[in-house]
Amino acid sequence: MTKKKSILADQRVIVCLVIAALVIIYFIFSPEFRQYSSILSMLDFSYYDILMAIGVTFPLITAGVDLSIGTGMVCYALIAGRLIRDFNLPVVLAMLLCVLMGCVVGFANGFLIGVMNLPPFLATLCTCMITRGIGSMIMATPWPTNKQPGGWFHSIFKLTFGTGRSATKIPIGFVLVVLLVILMEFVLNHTKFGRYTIAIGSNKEAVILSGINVKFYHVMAYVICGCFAGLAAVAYAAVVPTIQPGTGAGLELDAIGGVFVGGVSARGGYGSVLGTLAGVMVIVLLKTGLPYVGLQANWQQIITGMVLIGAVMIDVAKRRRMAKEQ
Amino acid sequence: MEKFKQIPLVKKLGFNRVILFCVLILMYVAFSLMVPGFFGKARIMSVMNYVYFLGFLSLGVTFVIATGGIDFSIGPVMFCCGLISGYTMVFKGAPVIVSIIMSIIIGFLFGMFNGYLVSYWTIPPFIVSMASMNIAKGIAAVYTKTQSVSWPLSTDPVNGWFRSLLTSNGFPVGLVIFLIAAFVCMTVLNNTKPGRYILCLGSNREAVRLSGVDIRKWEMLAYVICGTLVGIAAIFFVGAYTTVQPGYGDQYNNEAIAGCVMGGTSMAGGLASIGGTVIGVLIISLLQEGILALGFAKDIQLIVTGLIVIVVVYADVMARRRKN
Amino acid sequence: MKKKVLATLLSAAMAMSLLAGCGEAAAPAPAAEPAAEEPAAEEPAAEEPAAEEAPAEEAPAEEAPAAAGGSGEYTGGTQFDGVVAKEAYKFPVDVKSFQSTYWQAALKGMDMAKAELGVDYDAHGPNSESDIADQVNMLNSDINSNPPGIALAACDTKSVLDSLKDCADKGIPVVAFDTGVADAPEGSIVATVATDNTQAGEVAAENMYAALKDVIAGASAPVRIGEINQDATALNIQQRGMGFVNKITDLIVADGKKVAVVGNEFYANEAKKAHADLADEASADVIIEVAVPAQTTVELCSAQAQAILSKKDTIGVFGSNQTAAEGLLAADANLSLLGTDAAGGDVIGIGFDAGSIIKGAIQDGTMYGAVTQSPLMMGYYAIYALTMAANGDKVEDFPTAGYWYDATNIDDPTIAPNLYD
Amino acid sequence: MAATEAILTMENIDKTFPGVHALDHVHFDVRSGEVHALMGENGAGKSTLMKVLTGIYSKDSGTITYEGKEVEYHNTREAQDAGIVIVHQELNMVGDLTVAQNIFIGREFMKGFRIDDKKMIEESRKLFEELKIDINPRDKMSDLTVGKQQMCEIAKAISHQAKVIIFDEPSAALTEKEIEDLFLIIRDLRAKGLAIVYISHRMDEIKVITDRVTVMRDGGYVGTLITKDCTKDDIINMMVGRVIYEEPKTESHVPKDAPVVLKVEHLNAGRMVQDVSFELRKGEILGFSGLMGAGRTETARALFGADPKTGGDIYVNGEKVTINSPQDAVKHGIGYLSEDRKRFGIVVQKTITENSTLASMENYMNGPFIDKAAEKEVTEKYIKELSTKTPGADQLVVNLSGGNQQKVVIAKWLVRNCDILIFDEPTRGIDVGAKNEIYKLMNRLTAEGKSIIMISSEMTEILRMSDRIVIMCEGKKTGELDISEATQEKIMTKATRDIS
Repeated sequence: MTKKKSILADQRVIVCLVIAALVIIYFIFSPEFRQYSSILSMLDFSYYDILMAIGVTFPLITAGVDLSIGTGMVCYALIAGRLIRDFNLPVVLAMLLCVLMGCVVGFANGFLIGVMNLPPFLATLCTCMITRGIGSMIMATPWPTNKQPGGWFHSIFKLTFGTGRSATKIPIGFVLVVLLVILMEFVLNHTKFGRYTIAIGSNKEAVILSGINVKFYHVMAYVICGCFAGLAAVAYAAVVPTIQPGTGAGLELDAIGGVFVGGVSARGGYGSVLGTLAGVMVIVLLKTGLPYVGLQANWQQIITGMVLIGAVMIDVAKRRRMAKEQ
Repeated sequence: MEKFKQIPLVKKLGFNRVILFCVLILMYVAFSLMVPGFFGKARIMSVMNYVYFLGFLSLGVTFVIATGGIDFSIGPVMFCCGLISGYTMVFKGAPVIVSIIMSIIIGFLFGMFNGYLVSYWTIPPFIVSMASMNIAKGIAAVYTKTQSVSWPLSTDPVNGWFRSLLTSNGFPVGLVIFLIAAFVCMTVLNNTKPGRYILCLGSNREAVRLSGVDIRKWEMLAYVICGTLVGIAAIFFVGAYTTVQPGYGDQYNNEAIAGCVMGGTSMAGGLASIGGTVIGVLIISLLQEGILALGFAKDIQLIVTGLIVIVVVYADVMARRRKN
Repeated sequence: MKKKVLATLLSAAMAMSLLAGCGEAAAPAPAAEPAAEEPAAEEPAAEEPAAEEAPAEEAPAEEAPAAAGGSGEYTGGTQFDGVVAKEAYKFPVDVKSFQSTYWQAALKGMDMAKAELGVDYDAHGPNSESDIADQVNMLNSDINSNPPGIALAACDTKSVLDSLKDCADKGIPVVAFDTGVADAPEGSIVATVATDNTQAGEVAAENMYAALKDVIAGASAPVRIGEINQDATALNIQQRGMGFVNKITDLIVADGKKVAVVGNEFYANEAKKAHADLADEASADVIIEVAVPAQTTVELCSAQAQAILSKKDTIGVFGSNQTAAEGLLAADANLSLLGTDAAGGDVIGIGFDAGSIIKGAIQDGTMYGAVTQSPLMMGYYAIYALTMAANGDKVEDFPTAGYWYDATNIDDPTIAPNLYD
Repeated sequence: MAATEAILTMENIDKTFPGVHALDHVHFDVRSGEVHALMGENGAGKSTLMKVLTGIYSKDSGTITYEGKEVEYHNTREAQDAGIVIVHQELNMVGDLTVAQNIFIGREFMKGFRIDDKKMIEESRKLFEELKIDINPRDKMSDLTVGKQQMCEIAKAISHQAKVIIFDEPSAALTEKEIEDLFLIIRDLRAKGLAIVYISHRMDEIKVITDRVTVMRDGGYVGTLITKDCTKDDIINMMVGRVIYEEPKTESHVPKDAPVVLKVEHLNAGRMVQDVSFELRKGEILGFSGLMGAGRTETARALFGADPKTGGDIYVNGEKVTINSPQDAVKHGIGYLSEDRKRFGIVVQKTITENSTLASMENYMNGPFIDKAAEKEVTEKYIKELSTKTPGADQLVVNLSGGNQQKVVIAKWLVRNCDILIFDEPTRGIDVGAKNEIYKLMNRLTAEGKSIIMISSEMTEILRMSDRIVIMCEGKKTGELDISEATQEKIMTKATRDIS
């Protein structure tokens, strides 16, 4: 029973190598990409993907899924934005409201799945449709820009000193996101909630028989996911000038794809938030980086698809080899 | 109620199907009462436009869900089929019949691709769908140079005839084709070897494998059937709506899957009802026409569809729990 | 007859209170404002927006006294002068979507017309401009309810043709607004109220050229002008995009420079068709790069804009609709390259349409300027055109133009009402 | 010890499920320092009774008195906290967590918000030392053998400071050696004054380990006996109302010149199957004995093509064949009945008919269509022949009992007309009555000229059924005995040969 784990056996390492390879390729072939501002922009548009992905890691570990995060995120951002515009809601309250709405929808998902036992795919497919529907009813909305009152919330993600071209910009959002990743990695591995999330994904029946309130923890996994979708809504509002109603479908797939690339087992029971971060960065690099190397946008979808399959194939091949050795 | 369940016809069709059919009729009656002029051929015909392509998508995905898998690349793949074959016709001068065959072949190939990865590589269907959805969009956009493609109108002297696959002189040819297709699917699923294996492996794949059945072949077949039907759906989509654009199509995944699940096909695999799928698709299509006629927009339809699916699936879950 | 006059008066009064922004409830006070009956009497003002105008272009000029006005404020001097609804029609209006505030502005225009004419409308649109099938369903649903007329902003001009044929058969007049339908069946579309998108693109090109003329002339190395189009499929985006590309190519070639058009295949090919003498990228003095994102989302537009802006030789970028222009601004948030001083090294950014983000950027000098359509007017005239058609009168096409606006004229009364938030 | 007061008494427990009277006024009590067996056929209500006790089900009426107080628990947690712990029949381990994490799941040691994994590992190590089990608490649960997983379950139960421990068929998955270890532990616990409830089907174990036996039948209480004062037959009579013989076979029923139908040479497949060779004759039952994890199931699966093999030749009726997948095996007339029926044997949500013809669809086709009439006919034929208890051929298999499900699997291979059948633990989880029927059936099949490989962990079963016995240990064949010379001791020696 000796386990010689080569460092390459950890998918997270492979993913990091892929990130490094992508960055190097971009650096070599695109002088534009080497600019600090390009990195800044890429990070700007990565925050909401990362936040969604952190959240959805938990349902995925329970062998579930949450398809409603993309449309949900847009829906919360729209509602909150509308309230800021029409009712002068302070931005801080609007942010709280986003998180709150996320938690509510997350709870609804959790309730349908954990308590009413609906298949996760279906239950969240329905809430996806519902949040998309609600989102479509609300007018297109810009949150306050940097220069408008309430625009301070942009500095959560990016500190700006000075103005114009000479301004110094620090992507503290990335620091915050990394802190959140570390926090959630801790939660996953060293708290009851995380432990039971893994256990539910691995063998739910056993957890029930251990006298644990499984329903609570199962629901909580979705609430956390919703909560992060709410945070993502704030990050989304910070980078997207005007949030358009009816959009958001498909954004969840970037996040979920990232989680899978990061090595979460599609069968549940295993996952790592650090891996999620790495996986999402691959997706973000593909999404925002390929235009720099002059590839037409269409290719980026094909390549993203290929990378996704490749990432899982590594996993499958690894498992097969292990099965053979047994 | 119990007595009603025991009527042979009800038993054969399945209690839930019968209820669902009643819901469909009730919905139609309700819309007819609420919206003056709803009753009549014109409305039915526009419901049918939606039924055609959604129906083929749903029929296809029923096979995949029966194996316990999922395919939500169907919408984008449908658009990909319509785009590539349409582009070949419009910009390269292929006759429409060639395009139709091409569309079906492209769907077939995507089915092969998905099925191969799912069954021979044991990659989770969810991930395969996600990937092939991106690939379908990308390939279509590359091939068409990101152009949308409009298929010829019925007035087109050379290629316009394909529209009569949907409606010919006011006769709903498409409905006949759809019902025949549904009947064929039903027969395949319930009365042939592939169907039997698809259902059984959806229920317990290891048991089927250890019975000496090549499950990989049959699982892949389910995806291939799905892909082929998606290719056909593309023809009906462009027949009804003329234009397809690159980069889209996801919006129809949800509705197709919803239609299938509403009809009583279990996401866990092993249980599938083609009849239920047909009714489910009719309900969704009627709902969308009815909601438009009432003056509401698509958003309400999404919300209502979502709620109905939750209710139907919950009823199903409860029924099964009571059985065990 | 009396009843109708009364109704008109009533609606006029309501329109008044609406437009004047009065706080008081619009109590039914028939004949409260006799002046309302008078069509606006002012002469078309002389101020002309930057571009050459279509024949009926005087209309926007009359917006100046809007707040004080009466019924039919913008109709003076047009075919709609003095139109009165024969019945309280209710028209279905199919817009492309409610995604951008552009459509909200169009609806606002419709509300104005509705109040003035005493008619009603019922607007619906799919969730996004790409949901072609949904719009066809909506249109069919509208046709099935046999309305007196339909206003249509077609997401896709081909896919509505069959439905339009039904309209022609049933005798339902259709007014196309925002987007014309090229091959509409005989007798279906009675009038088109739409922006001349090619012209609008040209306006952007002219202003871009004006701003960059010296830079191009003085450049020692090749320079680059970017264009972000949200897609290559919608006719109006295509027209705008090509209007810009062709015009700016003409202008630069006239100066004796060599131009190359690169990027998205569709636009590059179209440009080659229009200009036989295009250079290739290596030998050109000016490179026009057209980028199209994989999907019409702001972040993907932004990624494309970012890639272009980051190139050292870029001197100007045009975002051809609200989404693309906002994507351009989002990309600039980190680069801060955009500005109004081309000679001083700023990249000239030109947008399209309005919205608070773009307006703000123009006011603070980030964006050089933008071309706006007049959605408000389009909506307004669409209802007038519909009313006339429903009355049985003959209506003529009513093209609206794209107007140039920048920091200097953004508050101009001729422009401001079209700049929705 | 009989004199001590009962620590736990259940009286007049009644429980009805829709359509089933699961418990009919049942009595049960257990004292500190005794091992009390709870017996009964499958479906007799033993597990239901224990589930009522531990709060998984709520009772309709009756009282539970624990340590002198009337109690009612609403979930396993409450029962655990009170000191009543159950070791489940099916392993309830979370494979992706470590041993220590599993043992303390639901009551982790905390340091603020943080789980104190160090302390958990420490505590588990102590626990294992106490039980004299060699398991590393840091190992992932899914990496352990079934037997060791079971030990972890027991360690977990003990760690609850339990006063009452319920073992629900703990030996089902254990080998003889492991059962001995288990008994040591149980005796140890009894000596410490714990009350132990022991649920099992295995008569010999009951005699060895328990002090008293309570027998249930059809949800009702039948009676309680002092173990040492009664015979096996007494208990069986109480359970089924009939006497069952379990006489070992004394000599092979196979003629010496019977042809070899299957010959396996140098079969290799991973660690668990190393160079295994054997022959199977026509009409023979070849028993495969060995400890859990000896590689018997793996050999069968590799032979059947269910798992990839790395080497070896297989001859069917003297002809060399290639078997790379179950299809190949089935083509050559080999059928496999898995040890885990629910996972590998039956398609539960389908009807008996669909299950019966699963392996032989091509014979029931009418052109491209399934010949449903023929299908039904053959299914009904085998329902009759195997006396499967079912209302009809279109009954869903999920509604059948374990024994009848097993018969459906057998029918599947008979329909296919397989000549070589591999029975892997054919009677696991099947009650005594049904067991006997399966035995009879196996004998009848061999009499008809079929050949059977039977893998079993129950020594009595091996000795009763086999004509010849192959013994395996740690992936290798360690011996082969004719039934006439086989004894328990001989088999055990060979089965543990390599174990120090």
